[in-house]
Amino acid sequence: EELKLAVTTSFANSGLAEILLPAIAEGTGIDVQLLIVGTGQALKLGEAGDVDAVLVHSRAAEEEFVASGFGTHRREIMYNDFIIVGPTDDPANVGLATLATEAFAHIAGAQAPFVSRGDDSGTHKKELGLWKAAGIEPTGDWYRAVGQGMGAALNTASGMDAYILADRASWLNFGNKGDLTQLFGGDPALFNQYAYIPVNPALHPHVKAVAAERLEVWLTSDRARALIEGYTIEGQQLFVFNAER
Amino acid sequence: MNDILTGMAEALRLILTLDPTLIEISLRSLEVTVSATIIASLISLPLGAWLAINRFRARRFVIAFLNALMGLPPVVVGLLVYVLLSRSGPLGVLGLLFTTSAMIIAQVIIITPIIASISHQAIRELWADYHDLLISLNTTRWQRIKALLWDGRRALLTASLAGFGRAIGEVGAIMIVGGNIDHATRVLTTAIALETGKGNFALALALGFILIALAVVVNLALHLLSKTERSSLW
Amino acid sequence: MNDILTGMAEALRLILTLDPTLIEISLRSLEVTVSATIIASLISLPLGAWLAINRFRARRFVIAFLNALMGLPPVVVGLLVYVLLSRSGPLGVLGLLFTTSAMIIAQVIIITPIIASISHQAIRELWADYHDLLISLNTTRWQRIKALLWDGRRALLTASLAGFGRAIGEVGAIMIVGGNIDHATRVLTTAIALETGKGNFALALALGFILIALAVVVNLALHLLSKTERSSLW
Amino acid sequence: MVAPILPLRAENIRVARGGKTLLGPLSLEIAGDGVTIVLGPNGSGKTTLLRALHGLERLRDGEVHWAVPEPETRKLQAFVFQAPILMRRNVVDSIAYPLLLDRMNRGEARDRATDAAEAVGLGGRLSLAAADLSGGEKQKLAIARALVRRPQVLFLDEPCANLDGKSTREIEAILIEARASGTRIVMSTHNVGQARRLADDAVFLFEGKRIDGGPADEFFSNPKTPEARAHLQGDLVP
Amino acid sequence: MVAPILPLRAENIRVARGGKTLLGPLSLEIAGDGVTIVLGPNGSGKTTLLRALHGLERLRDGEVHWAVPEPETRKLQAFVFQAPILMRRNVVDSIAYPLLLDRMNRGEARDRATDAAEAVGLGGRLSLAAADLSGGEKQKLAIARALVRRPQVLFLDEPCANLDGKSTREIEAILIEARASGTRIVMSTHNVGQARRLADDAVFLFEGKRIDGGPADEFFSNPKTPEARAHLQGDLVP
Ligand SMILES: Nc1ncnc2c1ncn2[C@@H]1O[C@H](COP(=O)(O)OP(=O)(O)OP(=O)(O)O)[C@@H](O)[C@H]1O
Ligand SMILES: Nc1ncnc2c1ncn2[C@@H]1O[C@H](COP(=O)(O)OP(=O)(O)OP(=O)(O)O)[C@@H](O)[C@H]1O
Ligand SMILES: [Mg+2]
Ligand SMILES: [Mg+2]
Repeated sequence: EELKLAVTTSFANSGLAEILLPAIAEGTGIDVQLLIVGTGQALKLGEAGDVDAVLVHSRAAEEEFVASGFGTHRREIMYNDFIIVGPTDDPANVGLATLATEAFAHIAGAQAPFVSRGDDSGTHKKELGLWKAAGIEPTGDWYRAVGQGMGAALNTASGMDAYILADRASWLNFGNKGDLTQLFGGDPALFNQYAYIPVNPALHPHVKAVAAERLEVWLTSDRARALIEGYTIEGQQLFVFNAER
Repeated sequence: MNDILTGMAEALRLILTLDPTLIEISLRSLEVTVSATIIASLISLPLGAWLAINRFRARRFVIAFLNALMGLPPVVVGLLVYVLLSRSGPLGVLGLLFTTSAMIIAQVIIITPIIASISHQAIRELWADYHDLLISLNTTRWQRIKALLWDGRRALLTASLAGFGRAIGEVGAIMIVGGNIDHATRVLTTAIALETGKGNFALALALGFILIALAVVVNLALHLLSKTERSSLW
Repeated sequence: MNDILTGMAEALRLILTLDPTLIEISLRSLEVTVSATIIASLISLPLGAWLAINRFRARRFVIAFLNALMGLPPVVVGLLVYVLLSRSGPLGVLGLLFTTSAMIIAQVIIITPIIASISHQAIRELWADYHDLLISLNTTRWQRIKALLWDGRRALLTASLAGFGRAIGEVGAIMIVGGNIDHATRVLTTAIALETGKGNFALALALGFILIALAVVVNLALHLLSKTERSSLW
Repeated sequence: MVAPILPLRAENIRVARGGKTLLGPLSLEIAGDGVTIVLGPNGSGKTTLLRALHGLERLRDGEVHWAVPEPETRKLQAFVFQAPILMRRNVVDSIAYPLLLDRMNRGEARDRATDAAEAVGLGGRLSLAAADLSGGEKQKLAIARALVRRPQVLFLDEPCANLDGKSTREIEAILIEARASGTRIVMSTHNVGQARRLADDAVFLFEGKRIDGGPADEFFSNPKTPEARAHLQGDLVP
Repeated sequence: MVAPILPLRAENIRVARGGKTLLGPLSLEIAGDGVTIVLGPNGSGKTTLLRALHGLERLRDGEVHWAVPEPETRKLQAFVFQAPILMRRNVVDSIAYPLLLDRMNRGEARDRATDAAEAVGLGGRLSLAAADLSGGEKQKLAIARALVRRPQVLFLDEPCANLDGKSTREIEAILIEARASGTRIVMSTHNVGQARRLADDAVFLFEGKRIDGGPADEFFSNPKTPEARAHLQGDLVP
């Protein structure tokens, strides 16, 4: 049985899917087909009934999606975290900050080049939230809103030696690091919650609600927990399983 | 720079080891693009001929519009096809979204104007030669189109190959309507885009080189078969 | 379906209110693509003519290769240019990455094979007509190329316009080398891709319709200026 | 049998391009049997007249009427162009093409085309590409292609310009035979000897106007205008 | 003055296509002053011979030698093709084109082209597109274009096929004048009268072979082969 699941670029870039999909097929017989798109586009696909479920990380948008009746419910599965990546010589001294907002303030203060996703994705919204929390209105030549997916934005940052907010998984899997390095991470403000939302079968009778439910059961199972928490790159654990039973 | 060399080495390795994933997505690329090229040619070669032999008021506008359609951004085509094929769209019941059929439809839309425009140009010149004769022989419109398509077949092959080239390298539209689903709708170009996003430039370039090699082989094969360059024009 | 209608309305609104962002990115699109088309034409029209008049061993292969290059996936071109222009690349010192210059370079690479291939086709036919005369008149190679380019200028305009069309709708390459930076390298196509990713399909379609309208206007203007369709062929 | 499309009546026709009148105004009737020869110096409008009668020129003024309505007449005429228009096909396929248009089956069309090719002396060139023929052979091909449909009215524009003496006489024989079997011929030529041999009546054009002509015996023995007289003598000077 | 490129010696040349010999093997020398006329039936190889001498045909065997090395000779020859090759330009620009190739300035080239056009009777057509000319006018254009560079050797392939009597005589006068001022002429024609009027010597081709020819008075009064005799009589039959 096939099931279409829309996910965001940052999830796809993490490489976790390659571990989970075969296990899902084995455990449930469901062949999950991933559609890797922007957060907005993922929700739009769900809204139109073109996918059976979505797995995204943008809480406000998700809640609105469910409230509008497009999804049946929102089920938190796991989280990873964001980190701040930048040039090795760290001209803005981001490495010395203790809070994410502080790190952002350093960057703004130094007017060091900063690449923003600029695409209304979960990552972008998180970044905007951090600026707001830091009390900074990011404008000027140093602030570059690129409007691209996670990997493409990282490529851009690497090309211009700029700072960027990235999810840890995408960063670790990223092959074009150039002169960039991880400078800041660990602040709980940077946690990145992924949630699973089945598309509402009342709206779209053709969606595979039963399979979507079985997938949800599997995703919240111990088997999933083991795989998710066991997934490491370069010795770092990437995701923390936090589905409630 | 290094990425380019590594990419070439990797391309060689993938080909020499007959990498099964590579073969799968290459075959799918060919399947989609060859289908799209054939369908688009069936539409646009007669259309190009029809435009060449008919004089009508809006002619100049139609041709400019056709030329402009060559510039249809793939993403827009992808969106349009998506909107039509989406479950909530008019053709949603067909369930074609995220299948190779949807990708073929998108590519047909993209390359039809290209093939029509180039073939129109070629047939216009042939029609200038044949005009008086075919009028004098009292041919029907359809007979004229047939004669022009047949006698101009070599130039038309170039037109179709231009369409093939455009389609095989296309990614924006098929990404949206195909979804780049592993083992279902992933083709060379969407795989390249995926690897690029991961920053795996060497692998992305390797796939790119393989794609070019594939296109060279197809072009060379068709030129040899059709003897275009041994033309009796020469 | 709804998205298409909303998109059309939105396109109208943006145009009628002379939306400043729209104007900015449209002008940048034109600037980049017109530059790229001019540069690519300067390279590829003589190249097309040169290929048409010269017989050499590898000719058939070169032509097949040129045709195949029409299928260069934009993403691959983007990667190659990125690798060359990046700080650690051989041309890094120029600091061109993420500028409109880099976008122009990428588009030139993409459309040069297209213009060369189409113009080669057109010039081949003209050369078949002129061959004996120009040989008999003892023309130099360069004089032949000049005569063919001049007397074939109408067909060559179509070739350049095909290149223009391809470039104006291009997104994969310029996204990588330009970076889609707001107020710096964002153009119509990259804006479309961005809005698509955001799920703003109506706005994306609106920008797409505007892009097509722009391409139609450019095509129509050039055809009128060059009188192509009032051709004395007719 | 098909209905006869003659008489053909051209009434006050005029052809102009960019403000310059190339032909006319003139009126003309083509009726009965026979051969009408159009004469006149280079650029006098012979080609333009033949094309106008055949319906290939846009008339600025006047009209061309056939005895039956337009669509019927088209396939009962044929035209041999001054510069042969060759399709990119071999000799036999080129000649068979008009027959295929009439839905004749391919085998029969080729047989008929082969006969027509042999009649004009192209029997040894059947599968050669038309473009590879010699100048004279191209003209022969065009003549065979025009005859193969057995038209009621046959227009020929300098059909023998590139033919050798013997071939010219052979083509003349074919034309005389066609006339005998009822084909009405309208032909331009610069070969005054040929004109005398073939003409039943003549049209003499000068700067786009018909200034002389009439029944052949009268016209050739006693042209009324000095222009026609000079033209007829042009070829005879030793 | 430029070095004379004559004599031209063709040694055992043969032209073949797809296994079939179109011309030769034959040897030929073109030297001194005068006009060589090439005669022969349609398809006998006249065009092929002229093109081979001018260097336009790939020789299967043999060689063509000029008195001076190749690159020098090229621009001292000119060729008038049987089917005029027209550039997509107007009359005066078409004729001026060879002069522009020699880096003559545009104004002077146009003046010379205008004179050349007037000499062949195209004075009234200067700014007409070459494609719009009548059949005969196109041939005149080609002749003017060939003469304008004042070549040492001029090849003409049926240059008068579509010309009226008067124009034919005018072109002949121009050719006689060119010969008088030192241009060596090699020309094919089906017009036996014209051949007699112009020839200093003759080459008679039959099925690709030179089977007859020689000094004009001898050849025309007393051809040695029955084929040549028949050919020369072809035009004279009343
Ligand atoms: N656009 C134009 N403007 C002016 N004159 C034109 C134009 N087009 C054609 N002509 C002239 O009109 C005449 C056309 O004559 P046409 O071709 O009928 O001559 P013809 O009698 O067949 O001559 P020929 O014996 O040389 O074939 C030519 O003199 C040509 O130069
Ligand atoms: N590929 C080929 N195979 C066989 N025969 C060929 C081929 N190409 C040309 N020919 C023949 O070779 C001959 C070429 O003769 P050429 O053109 O020199 O004749 P010509 O004497 O100039 O005739 P014309 O008086 O008709 O102009 C023609 O009979 C032509 O049919
Ligand atoms: Mg004429
Ligand atoms: Mg010849």
